[in-house]
Parts: sequence; C-alpha cells; structure tokens
Amino acid sequence: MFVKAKNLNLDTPKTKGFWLSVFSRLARNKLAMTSGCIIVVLTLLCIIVPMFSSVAYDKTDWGQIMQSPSAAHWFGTDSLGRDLFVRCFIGGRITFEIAFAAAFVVLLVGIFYGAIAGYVGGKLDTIMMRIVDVLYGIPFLFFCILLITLFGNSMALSFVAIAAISWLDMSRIVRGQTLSIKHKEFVEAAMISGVSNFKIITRHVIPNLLGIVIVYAALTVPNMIVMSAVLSFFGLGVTEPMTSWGLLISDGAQNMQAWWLLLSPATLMVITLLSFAFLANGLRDALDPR
Amino acid sequence: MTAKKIPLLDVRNLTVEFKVQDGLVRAVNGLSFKVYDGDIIGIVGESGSGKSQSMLAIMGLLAGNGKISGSVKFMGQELVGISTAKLNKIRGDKMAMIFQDPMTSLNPYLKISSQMTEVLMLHKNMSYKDALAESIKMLDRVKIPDAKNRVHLYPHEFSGGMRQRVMIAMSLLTKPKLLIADEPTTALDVTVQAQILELLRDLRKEFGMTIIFITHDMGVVANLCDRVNVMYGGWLMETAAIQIIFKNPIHPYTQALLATIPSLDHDVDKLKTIPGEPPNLLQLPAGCPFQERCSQVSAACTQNIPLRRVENRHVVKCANSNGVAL
Amino acid sequence: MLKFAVKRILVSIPTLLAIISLVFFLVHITPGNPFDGERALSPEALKSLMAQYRLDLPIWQQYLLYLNDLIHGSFGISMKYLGQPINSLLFPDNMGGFWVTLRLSIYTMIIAVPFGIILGAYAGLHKNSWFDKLVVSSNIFFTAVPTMVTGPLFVLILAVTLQLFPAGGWGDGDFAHLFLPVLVLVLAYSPTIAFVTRGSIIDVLNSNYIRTARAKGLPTKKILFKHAIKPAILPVISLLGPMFAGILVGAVVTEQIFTLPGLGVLTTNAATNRDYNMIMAITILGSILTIVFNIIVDLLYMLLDPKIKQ
Amino acid sequence: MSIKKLTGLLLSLTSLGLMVACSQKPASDLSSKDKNLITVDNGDDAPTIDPTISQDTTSSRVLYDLFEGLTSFDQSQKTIPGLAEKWEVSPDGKTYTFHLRSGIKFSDSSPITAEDVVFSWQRLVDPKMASPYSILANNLVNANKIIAGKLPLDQLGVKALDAQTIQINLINPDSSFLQICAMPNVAIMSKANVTKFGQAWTNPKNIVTSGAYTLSEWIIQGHMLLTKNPNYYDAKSVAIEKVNILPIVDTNSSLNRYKTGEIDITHWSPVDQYKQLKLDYPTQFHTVTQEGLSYYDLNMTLAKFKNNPQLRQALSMAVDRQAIVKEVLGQGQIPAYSYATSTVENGKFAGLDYPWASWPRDKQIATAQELFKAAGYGPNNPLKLMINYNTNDGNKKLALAIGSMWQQVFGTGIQVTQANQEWKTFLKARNKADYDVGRDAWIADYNSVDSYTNLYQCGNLQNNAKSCNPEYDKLIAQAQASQDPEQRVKLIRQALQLVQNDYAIIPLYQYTYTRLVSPRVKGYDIDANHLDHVMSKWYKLD
Repeated sequence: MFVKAKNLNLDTPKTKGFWLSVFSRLARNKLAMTSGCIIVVLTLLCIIVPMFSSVAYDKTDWGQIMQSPSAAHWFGTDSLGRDLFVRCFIGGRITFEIAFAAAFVVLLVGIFYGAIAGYVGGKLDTIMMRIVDVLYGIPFLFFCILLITLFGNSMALSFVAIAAISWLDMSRIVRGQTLSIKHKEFVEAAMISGVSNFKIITRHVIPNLLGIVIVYAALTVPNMIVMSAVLSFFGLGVTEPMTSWGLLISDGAQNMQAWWLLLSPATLMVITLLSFAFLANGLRDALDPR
Repeated sequence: MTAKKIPLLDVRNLTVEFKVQDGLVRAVNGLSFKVYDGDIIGIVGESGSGKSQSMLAIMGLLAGNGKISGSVKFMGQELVGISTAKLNKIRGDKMAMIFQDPMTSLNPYLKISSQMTEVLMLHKNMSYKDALAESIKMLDRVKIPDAKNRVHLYPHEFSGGMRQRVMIAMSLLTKPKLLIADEPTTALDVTVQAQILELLRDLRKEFGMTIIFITHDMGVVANLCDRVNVMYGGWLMETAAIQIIFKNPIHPYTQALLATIPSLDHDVDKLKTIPGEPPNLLQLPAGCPFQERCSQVSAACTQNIPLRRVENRHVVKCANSNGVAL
Repeated sequence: MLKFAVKRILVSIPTLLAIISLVFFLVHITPGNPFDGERALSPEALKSLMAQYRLDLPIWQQYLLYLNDLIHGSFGISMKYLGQPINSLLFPDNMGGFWVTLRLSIYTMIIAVPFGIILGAYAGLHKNSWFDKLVVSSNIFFTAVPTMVTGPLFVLILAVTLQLFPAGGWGDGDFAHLFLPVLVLVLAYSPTIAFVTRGSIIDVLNSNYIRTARAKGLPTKKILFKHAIKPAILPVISLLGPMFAGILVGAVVTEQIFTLPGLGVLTTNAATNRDYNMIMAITILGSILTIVFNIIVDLLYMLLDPKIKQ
Repeated sequence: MSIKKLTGLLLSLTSLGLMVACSQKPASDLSSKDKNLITVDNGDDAPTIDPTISQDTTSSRVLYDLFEGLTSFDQSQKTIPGLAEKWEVSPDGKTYTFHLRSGIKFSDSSPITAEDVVFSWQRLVDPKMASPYSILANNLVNANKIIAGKLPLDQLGVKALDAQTIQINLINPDSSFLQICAMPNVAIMSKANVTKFGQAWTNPKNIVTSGAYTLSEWIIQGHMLLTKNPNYYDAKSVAIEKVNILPIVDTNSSLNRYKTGEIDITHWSPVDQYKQLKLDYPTQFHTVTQEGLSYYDLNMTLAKFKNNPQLRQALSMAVDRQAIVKEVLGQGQIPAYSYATSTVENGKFAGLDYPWASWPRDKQIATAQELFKAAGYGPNNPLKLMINYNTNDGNKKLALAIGSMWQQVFGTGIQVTQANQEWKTFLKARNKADYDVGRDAWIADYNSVDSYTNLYQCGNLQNNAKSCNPEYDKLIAQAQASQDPEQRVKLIRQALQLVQNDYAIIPLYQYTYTRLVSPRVKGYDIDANHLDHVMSKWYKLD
C-alpha cells in the first residue's frame, strides 16, 4: 500500500549550506532527536547484548521451557527453553539488517527507476510503468518459494525477495513526484543551461524528492519487517535457530497464554517504528521549511 | 484633502505576534493610522516590515498561531475579537482583499462562475441567474474578452494577468467600501502590471471605493496613491500625502528608501542601497528597529519613541524629528 | 470519459497477457510437482495423472492449451481439490471463495473509509490538538502491529474470555461471525486513510485559494464542503484504489486466523501444493482487480480534477 | 456535488454498512447447543471425497461417514460385518465369498447390489483413475497387470456370483484382507450414480452414499454438513441428525472455537500448550497413543552412510529418546527403539528393542562416542550433517533438539545444521535422495505390521532411506506366503531383528494424538482408538 503525499513545493535548489540548516532545524525538534537517540541506543543494544550475554541465543534448555520473566531470564524463555532476552536483541539485529538492506535496495532502485521514468516520459515512461504493472501481478508468496527452490535458502535471499516487491511502490511514488517537479522553474533553468539529463536528475530532481521518499520509507519499514516474518513462517529467509522480531511476534501471537512471548518483541518493534516515524516526520519538516 | 469626518478605517496600536518554536515573533508593533473614505493609501516597506501581516490581521486571515491586540474600527465597528460569523458579514461584502499570486489564489477545482456567483448569492442573496449576469458584466468591465463563455471555464484556462483581473472583478462584485490589495502586480510582468494599475484607477473612479495598496515598489505608489504609510520592522515610520513624502521626507528610512529609486534624468553608475540587513523579528532592538542602519542614529533612538505630528496628516515616528507628540 | 476507460482497458490487455505468460512459465519451472504427497505415487499412477492434467506435453503446448481454456472462460481443474473445476472453487454458487473475500472487503471499506475520512478531516482541522496526535500515533501503531497480532488478541479478549463473539468461522455471514474479522481489518486500514486525509486537509487549508474563500466571508461549512472537499479527497482516492485491491488479495492472515472460507487460504494452499491452475487463476483475478481499480481511480481523478481532462 | 448530497452520501454509506451487517439474523445457530447437531474439527479440507482416489486421513474421516465397505470396524478396531452380512473363507485362505445384507439401499433408495461392489473394486485398479491406493488391491488376482494397463478391468479377481453374493480371489492368503475391505478406498459406490455424473458425482447435489450419512453442503475451507442417510441399514442406531465438519488448519483458532463452545471435538492441539491444556481440561483433553512411528532417514545412497554402519549406530544411540519424549515434545509419546511399534497387532511385535535401549544414558553416550571415533570422525575430521524437515512447529523442535544432542555428545567432531523446507520442496528432496538426514514418519492404515515391514523393503516407494537388505526381503516374502499365523509372526520378528541392525533409519518415538472432546459428547471411546479411524455414527449427545 503506498501513500501519495501532496507534492511539497521545495523550490530552493540544494546547496552545501542547506544540509547544515536542515540539521540545525532537525536538532531543535525535540521529538525527532529523542527518537533518533532511541534508535541509536537500540542498535547498540542489538550489537552488544548478544555478544556479552552469558547465554547463547540458540542454547536450548529443556528444563526451562516456557518460563515467565524471572531473574535468570529477564524476558522469560520460549517453547525450546531459549532465553528471550538475548533472542530479542539478536532478532533486532536481523530485523535492522533486513529493514536497512531492503530499504536501501528499495530506495536505490525505486528512486532511479521512478525518476528516469518520470523525467524522460513519453514511450520509455509507459514501457517502464507497464513493466511495473506486470511485476505487481506476480503472486508474492509463490515468487519467494521459487527463489528459494532455485537459489537455495539464505538470509540475503529473503531481503532480495522483499525488496523486489517493495521497490515497485516506491518507483510509482517517485515517478509521480518527478512529473510535478519536472515543470518547476529551477529544473527548466538547468535544462536551458545545457546540464546533462543525468546530472539534472541526480542534482536537482532527486534531492527534491527526499521529503516524500523519507516519509514513504518510514511507512514501508514496518511492512518489510512483517513480510520477513511471513516468509520465515514458510521457511524462507531467517531460519531457525536464528530469529527476527517478526518471527518472535508471530510465535508469540500463536500462544497468547504465554504473554511474555509476545510482549517484549512487540514492544521493541513498536518503539522502534514509532521512533522511525517521528524521526521521519522531523526530517520531512526540516527539509520543507514552509 | 477631504473634510475631516469619522475615518472609514481607524487602526489604533495594532500589534500582531506569532508563537513560533524559537519564541515570539512580533510582526506588527503598535501600528496606528486612519483611512478616510475615498483615500488610496500605499503601504510601503521591505519584506518583513509587517505590511502584509497588518492587513491580514485586519481581515482576520492570520495563520493559526497569530495573536492580535489593539483596536481596528471599520466604519465605527470594532473588528478585533468579534466572532467569525459577524466578521463574515463584513468581509467579502463591505471590505474585500486581493492577493499577490494569481496562479494559486483561485480554486483550481471550481469554475470561475461558481466562485464569483457565490459571493453575490451569499452577501446580496441574489438568485444564481442574476448573480451570473452581474459577474459577466463585471468581467466585461475588467476587460476579460468573451466573458459570457469564459466565465464557465476553470482557472487553469486563464493566464496570470487574466486571473488577477478575475480576482479584481470578484472582489468588486459587492461594491465594497474598502479594497485591500496585497502586492497584486508583483507576480506579473511590467506591461500587465501597468494595465492592472490603470484598471484599478478607472474602477476607483467608477465605484469610488477606498483602496489600501501594499507594495515594495515606490514607482507604483507614486503612480496610483495619494497617501503613503512607510513601515519598517513592524513599526509605522512615517505617513503623509504623496507629494510631501516625495518632496520633504523627514524620517531617515523614508529618505533612504527614496534614494534607492533610479531617476530618469541623470544616469548613475551604481544603484544606491540601504546598508545592513532587514531586522530579525525575533531579536528586535529596544526602541527604533532602524537604528542599526540609520545614518542619523542617536542615543534617544533606543528609548520609547512617540508619534509626532509634523503637520496635519503628516506623522513621523523618529526620536530626532520635531513636531507635537500624540 | 468512456473513451478514456476503453482506451485504458485495451492498453491493459497486453499487460495482463504478459503477467499470465510470466507467471505461467515461473510456475512450471518451479521444482516440486503438484502430485507429490505423503504417500509416494507409483510411476504409472503419476504418469496417468500428469496426462490427465496435460503436464506431460511440452511446456509451450500446455501454454497454448491453457490460453485456449482461458478464452473460453475456464480456469481449468484444481490439482489439490482433485477433479474440482477452479471456477466453482473460486466462485461457488453458495457463500464461499471470492464472495466471502469480496463481502469482507466491502464491509471493511464501507466502515473504514468514512470512519478514516471523518477522523482524518477532524484531526486535520484541529492540527496539533490531542486528537490530532492520537490519529497520527494510532496510524504508526497499527502499521507497526500487524493483523497477525491484533487478530489473536481480539479473539482472546472478545471471544474466548468475554464470550461475546464466536472465535471464528463464517456462519451464514451473519453479524456475529463478521464482527471480529471486519474490526481487525478496519483497524488495520482506517488509520492510514485518516493519516492521508489529515495530511491532505492540512495542505489544502494552507493553500491560497482557501485564504481567498475566507476573505470572501464564506462560512466555514461552505469553505470545507465546497472548496476544500475536492482537492482534499484526491490523494485519498488514489490511496483507496490499490488499497481495496490489496484487501481482496491480501486478507490472507485475517482469513486464516478466523478460518474464513475466502481466497486467503486458497492462495496459501495453492502455493504450497503447487496447484498450478489455482495459482494462475488467483494471479489473473488479482491482476484484473488491480487494473480495474487503477482505472476507477484515474476516472475519478478525471471527474474531480479539471486540469487532467484528456 | 452540492454539500448536502456529499455529507448525506458519506453518512448513508456508513449507516448502510452497519445496517446490512446487523440485519443478518443470526443464521440457524451452528453452535453446538443444538441437540441434533455435532460440530467436529477435521484439521484441514478434504481434497476429494471420491473413495477411489482419496489418499489422506482428512478425506477418510469424511468417507467413513459417507460410505461403507463389505466389512466395517468397531471402536476397538475389531473387524465387524459391513454391507456384507456374513462371509466364508476357503481353506487355502485365497477365496472370500461375501453375502450382502438383504434389502440394503443407497441414499437415493436405489438397491445396493453385487454389481456395485464389483464396480467399486474395479474402479480402484482402473489405470485411468490412477488411484494412489491401488496397492490395497495388489494381492487380488490380475490386479497389478490391470493397473499396468495390460489387462481389461473385468479380469480382476472380483466376481458377482448373483445379485447378493461376491467372490474375491487372492494371489496369497492375507490375514488382514478383511481389514482392507473396511478401508474407504474400497467402500461401495453406486455404479449408476458415478457413471451418470462422471467427475462431478461428488457434488452435494449429485452424490449418492452407502454409509450412515449423506453430504448436503460443502463450502471449500468453510464447512461440510452431513445429514443422516435414512436408507442406511443400521439407521436406527445413528443418534445425531447432522454432523458439521470444519477444516481448521490453525490449531490456535481451533482451540479458541472449542473454548467458546462452537466446536465439540477438535482435531489436534497447539504443540506449546500441552501442559496448560492438561491442567485446564483434565477430563476433556485426551492423549491417545497412535499406531504410527516417527523416525529419521539416513540417506543410504551417500558414501558416508552407506558403508559405515558404526557411524549410523553411533548417531542412533546418541539420541536421548527419553528427553525428546518428556521435555522436547512432552505429549505422552512413547520412545521407540525398534522398527515396529510395540502395540501393533495387539503387541505381537513387542520386545524387539535394541539391546542398548535399557542402558543408562552415559553408557549409551560412551559407546556412541567409541563407535563415532571408530567410524573415522573426530575434531580433526568433523562430520557435517544437515537435518531436513518440513515447516511445522513439532518438526522444528525435534530437529533442533536432536541437532543439539549430537552436538553435545560428539562435540567439535560434528557440525549439525537444520533446514526448514517448504512442504513440496521437502518431498522432492526426500524422493530424490537429495539430503543427509531427513525427517520421516508413517501412520498405519490398518492394524497390521505390514504397514511397517513394507517401509524397509528394497525399492519400496516409501523407503526414503533407499536402504536394501535382500536377506530381509526374503524373510518377509516367506512370512506373507505362510498359512500358519504363529509361523508368520516368528518370521517377521526375525526379519525386523535383522533389518534393525542395519541402522538405516533412527526410530524416535511412537505417535500420540491429542484431542479435546466436549463433555456433552457420549459414546466416543477415544482412548482405545489407536488408528484414529472415527465414524460419526458412534457419537451420542446428552
């Protein structure tokens, strides 16, 4: 599902000083800054906790199955007696990896594909958009099973699958924006002064899209995490004994009696996503001084 | 000069403040002036001088975080603080406003006919048929070709100049007493600008409405207005008849402003500018906002400066000027 | 207007054909054949089954035969529900398959759309009020917490503990059985609608032509419902099109949690059982729906936005 | 659009939605309070209800209600007369003559005759039908040639002597043949009805049944409504008018709907909630040992396994079956130390456990480590093993548990990884012997040791380990040919003892199934039902 935000009239061309003023505006937005800090703290935790914790994330302990949170296991244990505290953070590491890697691919491919289609327009644009329509048609679940069976199962493959589906929305949003930015005066000015198409796209069109792109990226990150959970459910991508937040949450949802299975991963994920969203809002307001 | 009677618009000590992330921005600071029926007043000043915000405050169109204090009486009725419903009885009927950017001032999703007739049907409760006829007549008057058919078109089917004419026509449908024009010609190229000014002058002769014309272009003021208010940093620096301002300006800022106009009779190699930057409304200095850039600055400029009447309807706000303090 | 719609339909036929061909070949080169089961089949049995479903023919011949069936409006026979024609599985004469998912989506949209728009508009009008913050954070919350969690949560609270509603099943599509699935879907979709409406209302109210309308002394209700409604509703419409198609194909998780006989379970079973004909049928159905909804969105855009008149 | 119309539209839309949803009167309340309706969860949707081609337990559960064979079975799995009142067996045990009950009718009141019986058996071996269960008839005269398409159908060893009597000729005597006659795949169908409607004959509108119930409604993934068949010969003992069968895949949904009283009998229950359910529902929650064996295949085509019996034994001994049964799965399963369950054929094949089964755990580990070293593996030459399992919570726990057990016993000498594979991918890999260690299991079709002995014969389709021991095959063939039951049992026990020492598979545990049965359901003696073959006609509602 994509969000077609109204276009932001960012007329001022992008200069070095611009990013400094953006950052200063962002710094003043308390909510965005706290969210930024939360994300940094969480990322550090995800890196440090699994390293220094006494219990390995995959150590099964048959005597300690399904224990509610206790001194020994702060977040309790799961159906195989594994410590949830460690698994939440190793899961966080994987979830961040998937989210950032997939988001990076989506941003990279989606923006360029959309910008080129929007900017060049005409025949090329229709062809490129028809290709997007065709790719939309492929059933996602089946596509993943095919990928797995052809290339064997690996974590990298799961985010390729997710990215392969998510960049379609992004390219469509970016194309819409490029169409409206294309007519703005400063782009026409660049055209007249003989700047090469590629340079126009990279230096003028794309920087102006950042507002929308960031907002949209912030909205798709949760979808990607949930998609990776659905994939793991079918044995693709993140496989046992490794885990991810999506997997922990889907296990937790299976067994509501054991509330602690769901509580910790769900809270961690909601906190992360709220911080991402507020940070994105802060960034968007900073980018669009109006 | 017209005889002294109750002013059409009497603004006393108008102050407009905006609550912003980093503090309080005072866009208009203790503005007082009077407008009499039939005047064409030019309000002049650099950007950020408060000329637009003061008029928006009068019309009750301030942004959400704006706060108004002081008094604004229109035809004897106090406008500050009255309910939106009561204000709606006045604005659009007796008081009208046109804006700077014609490209975005008309609703792109509604036909011109619907946007014009709704004013007459609301304020003069005319039927749609009569309102349409009246609108077409007014469009002819503002020289829109083939008005009968074009009235049913959408805004994007008009050029910038045409759209400003439609805005003017729309604002004059109810024969308002006062028309506030917020830099209506700035966004237009020079030839169209002259036509619009010509049109305004003719319409004023025909309908006799009072006009407040906001601009930063002294040339436009000289061409159209008979009185001038000079604003700077939210203050009213000087107000006087057009001849006095151009011949014998008292306030140093007015003098500096006039010096920047390139004259036709002798050529100058370098245009004169006013040194320094417009004031930061967040950290206004105590006293006169122009003091950092003023060539005749003195110690008194930092104190509270009263309005002084130099002559009838010629008032100045400067520490070094003589005249009777009001 | 009609000319535009017809043109768009004609353009979409090659796209649809491209999708069918791409998915057809994708499906057939995927390892694992539909007839592998817990009990291994004897070679003869396998051979005759393959013949029955024409899988022993060369692939391009299968493709042509498949297209021929398609033109005659038949999706072929299911390979999981042996011998059952897919048309009767997807569009049964009683309440099941597509009709269930369609009805679920319609109920969800009927409630989620007005609910989302009204909440979004109200939040937009009262920017930065507590209500506005509530709408914004609820949008983030419900995009973060998937139906995979909200579903079982509601079942646990409302059905199992409070025994207010049945914990699942379709019954006769009556209110009791419908309430929880629709509630979960409405909560999943209406915050996004509200969030987009809020954003667009704020943008519109900041625009110059609304300032002109206020300068003309128009009452707030008239400004809202005559001047602001069209520009504000456009971004929402462009969101609703793909969203409705999304629900039709995407309510898999909800249908599984509430064991509803809709398209959801058929889709997952088709993929895991390599039911080629079913996968093709659901893909085609999904694509047609997406194309139809995109055309509807564009038509609505043309209707509302004079600038785009072709 | 004028303002009033737009707001009007928005409001009417919302109220329309609510009104439409509310106006639905709650339909005939399918919930379980109705005396004459029982709601049963069957775990999934039956892919087909055509007896000839059905191959899974889900379809057979429905077929036991809709159709009946020449013989049938009671709650203690004993064979009893079905549509045939009585039968005689020839002295050489190769010829069975069945006498149909008089006056029996199909659900459309057409008479059930010997011709229908012959038709049903012939349809099973018809190459055009390609039934996966045609092996049930491979002991009948000419059956295999007909399946291979070399002989016409009427050559099958099933003849109608007259309208009421049928004679079946076998190639070898088979003590469990009467049990085979009770299987759903050989249940009696109406020849007229099936030939008339062709493939659509199983549609509720067309179907004609010979069992206790008939099918009145079927919504795929929705529900299957069975109504009592008035023409059934034993109709008076069928207590409940309607049976509503639900295909609930998600065990949590099933449990929730049991708790709200919508379902009377669940199919299986969530793996992780076993202890909790035992506490909450002591009388309603049943754990029943099932006639089925769970085991791991070692891929015998791989060199590292084929010629290394010591490694295979070491791996089998290193598995702590007590821990698996008590802590890992903990659902009352029984550890398995032999190639057949101890309960099959009422315990005739018990006592065949490996000698080391009763050793203390550390002695087992010590021997396993010695064998492992003798097999040539250790820290400097580590053995890499991948366990393949298909996506399922129980399989996941088992694979991880056994993986960590091997890791703990053999230390750095072994590196175990697990591969969670999607169902069809898993089956393909297993059939193609493209794996190291593969999860496997077999549920007996009927109460006979043949279900297990077939698994280890050379070239058998179900022998996924691809193991082969000619000596074993010879002993099994002798046992099947022998007339004397004791001789047969002695030979089979000897054969099992022999093949077990090959250690081609690692037997793990005997299955149990767990099920919630509502207190209002009477007459269902679930704890004795090891084959989990259930007929709705047994149920009674108080």
